[in-house]
Amino acid sequence: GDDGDDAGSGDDSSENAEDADAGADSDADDGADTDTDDEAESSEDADEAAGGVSGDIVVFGAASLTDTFTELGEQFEAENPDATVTFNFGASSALAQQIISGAPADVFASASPATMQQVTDEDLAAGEPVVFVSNRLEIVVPAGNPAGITGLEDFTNEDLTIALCAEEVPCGAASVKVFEAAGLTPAPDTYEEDVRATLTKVELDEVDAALVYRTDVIVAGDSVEGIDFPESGEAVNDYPIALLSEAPNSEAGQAFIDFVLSEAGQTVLGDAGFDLP
Amino acid sequence: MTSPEPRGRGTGIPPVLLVPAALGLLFLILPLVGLLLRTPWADLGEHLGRPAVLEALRLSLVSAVLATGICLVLGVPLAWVLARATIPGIRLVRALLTLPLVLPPVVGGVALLLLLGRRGLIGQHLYEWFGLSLPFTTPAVVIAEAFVAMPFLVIAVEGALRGADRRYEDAAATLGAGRWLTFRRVTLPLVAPGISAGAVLCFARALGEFGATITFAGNFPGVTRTMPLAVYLALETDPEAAIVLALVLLLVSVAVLVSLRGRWITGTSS
Amino acid sequence: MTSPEPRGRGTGIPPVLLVPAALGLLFLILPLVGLLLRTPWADLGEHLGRPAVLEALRLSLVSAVLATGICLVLGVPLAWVLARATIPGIRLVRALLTLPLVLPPVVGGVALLLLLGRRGLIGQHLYEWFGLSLPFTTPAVVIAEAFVAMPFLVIAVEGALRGADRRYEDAAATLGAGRWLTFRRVTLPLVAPGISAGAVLCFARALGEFGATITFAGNFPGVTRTMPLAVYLALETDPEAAIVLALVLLLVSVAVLVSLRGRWITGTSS
Amino acid sequence: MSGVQAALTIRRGSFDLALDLTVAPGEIVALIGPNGAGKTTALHALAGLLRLSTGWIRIGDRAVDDPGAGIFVPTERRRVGVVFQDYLLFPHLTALDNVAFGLRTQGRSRAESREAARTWLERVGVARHAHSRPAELSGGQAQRVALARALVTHPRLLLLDEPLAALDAGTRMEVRSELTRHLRDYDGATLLVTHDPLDAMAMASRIVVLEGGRVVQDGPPVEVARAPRTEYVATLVGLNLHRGRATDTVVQVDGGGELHVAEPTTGPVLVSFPPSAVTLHVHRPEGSARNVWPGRIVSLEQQAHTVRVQVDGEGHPTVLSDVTALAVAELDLAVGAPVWVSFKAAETHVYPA
Amino acid sequence: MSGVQAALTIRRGSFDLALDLTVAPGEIVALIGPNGAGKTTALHALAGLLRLSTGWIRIGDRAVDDPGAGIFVPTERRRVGVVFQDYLLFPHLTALDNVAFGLRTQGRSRAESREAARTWLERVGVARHAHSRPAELSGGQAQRVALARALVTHPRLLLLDEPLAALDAGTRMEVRSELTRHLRDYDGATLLVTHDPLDAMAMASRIVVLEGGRVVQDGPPVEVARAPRTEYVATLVGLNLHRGRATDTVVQVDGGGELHVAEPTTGPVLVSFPPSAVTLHVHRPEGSARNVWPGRIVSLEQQAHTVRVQVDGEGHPTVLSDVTALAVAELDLAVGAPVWVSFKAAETHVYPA
Ligand SMILES: Nc1ncnc2c1ncn2[C@@H]1O[C@H](COP(=O)(O)OP(=O)(O)OP(=O)(O)O)[C@@H](O)[C@H]1O
Ligand SMILES: Nc1ncnc2c1ncn2[C@@H]1O[C@H](COP(=O)(O)OP(=O)(O)OP(=O)(O)O)[C@@H](O)[C@H]1O
Ligand code: MOO
Ligand SMILES: [Mg+2]
Ligand SMILES: [Mg+2]
Repeated sequence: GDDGDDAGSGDDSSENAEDADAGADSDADDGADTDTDDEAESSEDADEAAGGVSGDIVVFGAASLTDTFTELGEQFEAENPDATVTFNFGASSALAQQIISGAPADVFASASPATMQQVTDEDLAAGEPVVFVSNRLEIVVPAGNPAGITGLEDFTNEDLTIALCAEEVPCGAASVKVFEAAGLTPAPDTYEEDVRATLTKVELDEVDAALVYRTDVIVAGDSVEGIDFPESGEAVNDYPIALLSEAPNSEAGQAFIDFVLSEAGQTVLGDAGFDLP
Repeated sequence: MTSPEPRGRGTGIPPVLLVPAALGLLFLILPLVGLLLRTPWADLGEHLGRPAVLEALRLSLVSAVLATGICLVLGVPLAWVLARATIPGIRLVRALLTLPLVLPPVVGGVALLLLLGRRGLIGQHLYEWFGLSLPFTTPAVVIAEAFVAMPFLVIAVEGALRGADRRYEDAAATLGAGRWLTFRRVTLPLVAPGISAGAVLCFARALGEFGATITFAGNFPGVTRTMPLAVYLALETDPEAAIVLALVLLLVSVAVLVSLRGRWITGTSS
Repeated sequence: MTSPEPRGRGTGIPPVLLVPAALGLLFLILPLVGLLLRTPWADLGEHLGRPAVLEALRLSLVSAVLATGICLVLGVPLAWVLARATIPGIRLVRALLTLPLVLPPVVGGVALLLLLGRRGLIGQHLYEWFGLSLPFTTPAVVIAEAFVAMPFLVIAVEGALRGADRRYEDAAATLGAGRWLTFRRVTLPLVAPGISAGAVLCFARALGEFGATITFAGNFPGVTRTMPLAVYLALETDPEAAIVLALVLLLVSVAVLVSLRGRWITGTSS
Repeated sequence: MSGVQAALTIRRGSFDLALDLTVAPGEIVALIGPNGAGKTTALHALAGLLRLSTGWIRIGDRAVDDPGAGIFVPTERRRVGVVFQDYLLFPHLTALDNVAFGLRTQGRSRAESREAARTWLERVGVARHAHSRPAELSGGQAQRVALARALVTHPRLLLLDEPLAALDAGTRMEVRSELTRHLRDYDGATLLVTHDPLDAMAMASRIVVLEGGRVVQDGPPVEVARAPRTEYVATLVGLNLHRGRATDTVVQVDGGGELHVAEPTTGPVLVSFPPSAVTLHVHRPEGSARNVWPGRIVSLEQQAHTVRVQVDGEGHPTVLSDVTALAVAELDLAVGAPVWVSFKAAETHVYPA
Repeated sequence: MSGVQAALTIRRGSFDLALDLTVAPGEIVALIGPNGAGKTTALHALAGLLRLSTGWIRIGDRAVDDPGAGIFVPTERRRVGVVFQDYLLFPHLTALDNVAFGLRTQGRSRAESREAARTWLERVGVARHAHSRPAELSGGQAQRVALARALVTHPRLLLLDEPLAALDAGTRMEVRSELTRHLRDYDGATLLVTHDPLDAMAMASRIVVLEGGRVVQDGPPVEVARAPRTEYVATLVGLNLHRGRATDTVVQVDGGGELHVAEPTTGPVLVSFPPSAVTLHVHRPEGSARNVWPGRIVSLEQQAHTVRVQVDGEGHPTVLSDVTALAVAELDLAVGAPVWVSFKAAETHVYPA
């Protein structure tokens, strides 16, 4: 996971972020009419510019993006009345597997650079993936913090019931890094399959503490409490997005990516608790 | 032939067995009760009315029914062969059939992609020759469900066929009925309770199928997003909504099963 | 009574049925072949030798066997009651039993947590009074598997019981056998093929169980990480390794089933 | 008094059974009657496999079924033994274990039970098949195993539904004797359902005839054989039977015609006479026989040593006559041929209807 | 020539059957024999439900089973009709639909099939139960439905395994006549397995006796009834039978003792005589009867109109004697009592063994 993380973001993300900003500005101000100005560079048909992009856009998105991307999709469709965005939400790994098997997708937004790597390794991404958000870990405890958790040190307490994400999934990989950075050896009772399962355990008060993403703590609402900790900055998980090389509607797909990177898009993501690149 | 109808012996259930039976029932029912207690009932109506939910429900029912249909058409003959064939190695074949049960459904979905995907063993030819791409379509949902659910049908029906008295088939043959006719008119009705049990298993499993479906068919609203997928997604954002959706799924399936089984069992029970 | 042994009619399989039977077989087997072709065989030995894999395998087998045992003990009596009881509403109960089949396993796991978790309906008392906490323990794995797998057993056995000739039970009663003895010595042997089919379904389903297990029991190596959990997690990072692990699971289950079914069926088939 | 007393009333769809029955300890009662008369139904009720609609059953001083009083003792505690009409041998057990089953339920050891079972299999002549499954037995072998299975537990009430029906003639005689002998030593009550008059005559001390769910005759075998009260019983015991109204020695037969009898009576009567007493002639016979009339042959049936000829009397009663094969040839008897029948008034038996 | 010709050889475990059989078209052959003789086995082989080990079967000019030639025609194409020993009525169909089944397989319409089925149910007397399921029929009713089901399709070879066994005496006679009449019009071959000598005698034109898988006698009923060749057949037809060696009119009986016969012969012979010809006496009888010896009563068995007494001759042959109930009372006959038996040489029938 480490190599992927580092390799993924870097230059690409900043480069593209500028790109996106440009697009986002015009979007926000002038609405649909002008939003395709930039697209026109990559697309030959100037006459299409008038009504914005059109057709079906198929976006494969990590399940953790369900809420935010659904909202982004609605906004995008409002700005491009001729376009329809269809999402296929699932575990990033399953989505990667589907894309490799020839799924007719335009855009892939993964929850980890490693899964994106599986796609790029097969030369299925058009251009370099762009990191559009990142997510950081937070300690999560049941409402009222019955076990009195204060920081990462409590995770070494054998008497507490602790849940962590499995190392194989992104939030688990991040957890490992966090504990390395803190020089602690955690004593978990379970390695959960994904963030969602981890959170469920906390929501139901089955565990005393867990590490999840900040976005998830926000989604969970009042049933849990989040506790920030200093080492969280050591393991930021990047979400890359990419246009696919076999995209049936690559022009519109690119438009959607641009929209995600636009200010409007970034606002929605930021409100959900994501760190913006 | 005479079977005493108003049975003197009541149901013949040994009282000792009532205790484990009751425990078994509680074991299966109580978790659902736990679920019911946590349900935000007020939201039920609202969720039920949402077009997306109705769409998922319709898709779930349609695809589970189709999958069950496919399983019946392919699975009953297969069960028959397994129950009757005396060729060596049949035992291995029988064990192979249980594999899709053991296979984690997600892996099953991957296997289906490897077979029928656009780059799959068979899928690539379907795509090249007919431009046909199965994954991410409603037929893919049906295929995924059928793949996962068929072994249930096959094994249940095979058990029933083994228990059936083959001499009735002999009797049918002496009346001039070929194998096919005998199969349709004698064997099938005789094992109807077993087939009905198998079909119920199959239907229920298809209705609840998640892993293979999301992997092989994807999760597109209106096309491949069945109720279990909707429940999964809701779980990501709003666990209470997920529980409500799961309950909707349960209610509908109880309704379907009560009505179906009622009909199947009448007239075939001895 | 006389049943012709060296049957003149062969297996009695109508040739028309061989086509769908073959299709059904292919449908179930081909995806596995797809999987096999993608398997990095060279790694198989290595994976098989890894202690973590062996541990998960052992845990899977032990918990699936225990779950099947629980299902047999509770499920066979329950099937009996369902097949025999004539109380009104039994049809509804029968439909309720299929719910754990329909319930997405993850939701089933949540339901189990709501019931048996530390704050659950029953779990809170277990915790307060006995300091007992089920989740994240091996018993929780067994419970999750049993919850998901029991309906298969119950429905299959119920089908077999319905198909059985009850007059043999009458005959046993006239010989002084009470209900319990009749159950053990007459009914059970008569429906043995059905029970064996049900147990196979149940065992296989328990062996492959993923969603409810990870949700209710969690995932800790050596305690609750069964093979399907290991497979799923491997899928996240290394799909090829996942396929190898899945194959290991399949091979073991085929081996178990071939040997078990062989034994069960000998002596009970008619 | 122990034994069995019962007043059975059972409704099954359009059929209903009303049967008062008493079987003393040690007594063997044969229940006979046409198909569908309710014999198996009665037997199932006594065994507790079928509940009474109304009425009661007492087995040995103890009420075992009495819907009015809310009493119902289940089959397994009635201590009855049953041989079922279609055997119902447990298909998963060998013949030996089928027979041992009832002993095992009494808690006897496996070895002891098998020993006793083997003895019984020997008695009924199928010891050779002790280790066969029911599917490997012939019909008669299966029935003998069923017989042994019911007898081995020494039940207080033994219920036999056609126990000898599938046995071949030789075995039948043997098993019949063996059964009679065993039942003679046996202090329980026995109810035997059979279609075979010989079985009923040979084994039972009393015969109860059931028709359409009602008792039509009840008496010792000799009495039933001599004075059948219905056509069914007459056929069973091989007699001609006619119902009519007597005035001295002449009986006006209900179906038409008249019969001359020896004993003078008046009122409604039954007249019976054996087919062997009826002679057939090609021409009108001269002689002392007072019953003489012409008729036409309706049917001829070969029997072991005679041919049974049915003659339609055309205004006179229809009669059966047993003649030798020689007579058939000499008189050139054939269906449709005209013949004269004659029999002596002294051969008839008259009794009140 | 059509009809059926067969040379059957079948092994089943320790049992083996070897039977050469020919049934001409229109002929009715009765196959009789003790339980386990192989009757059902033979019948299943002819029906194609069991393959031959060796041998061959021809039905109407066509080989249907010949392992040597690799020929095997499956049951459904043999055009046979079978009445099974335990009926095997389809439990899920009504009586009417059970009977209509065979016609439906021939592609006839449902209405037409039901019509024909109803006619047949009427013939066998169970039209009233047309809409009952097998479970709701009495044993006899079920068997009559099975009979109708086999007959309705007019098969070329009709195989009947104990078709009348569960029928009551009245119906039995009726169904027997009806069956005989139907079979007379029927140009196919009929093989009838039965234990009832009356059925065999009345319906068959030839009787084949099977014992232990081998034919022991084969001939017309009258011949079999007059000259039984084995004890089984003798019991069946109700005759005393002894095997011995003749020198003129004296036969040294194999089991000991001698018999006086009327016809002079030499060599191994069989001697038969009817029980009714044997008289019992308390004291040594005077008179013309040449066969006279003392013995002891072994058993007494009530029959419809007589009592059958078995007398152990103590050095002389054991014989059966039929006496009237009156005689039993007058002579005070009981098991163990000493008696004298006597019968005339003229009553015996002697024929080569
Ligand atoms: N499936 C079988 N396996 C082994 N032996 C068998 C099987 N079926 C029958 N037999 C044996 O074959 C012999 C002949 O049986 P069959 O049923 O032909 O007798 P049957 O003449 O019809 O007797 P019954 O009059 O009692 O019906 C018997 O000894 C029986 O035990
Ligand atoms: N389960 C049932 N439901 C309805 N009617 C039934 C049922 N069982 C039997 N009957 C009817 O009850 C009547 C009596 O049947 P039963 O079996 O007692 O006759 P049976 O005297 O034993 O005749 P058989 O000599 O033919 O065996 C028959 O008319 C039969 O059709
Ligand atoms: O795509 Mo995920 O659900 O964060 O692994
Ligand atoms: Mg009966
Ligand atoms: Mg037989």
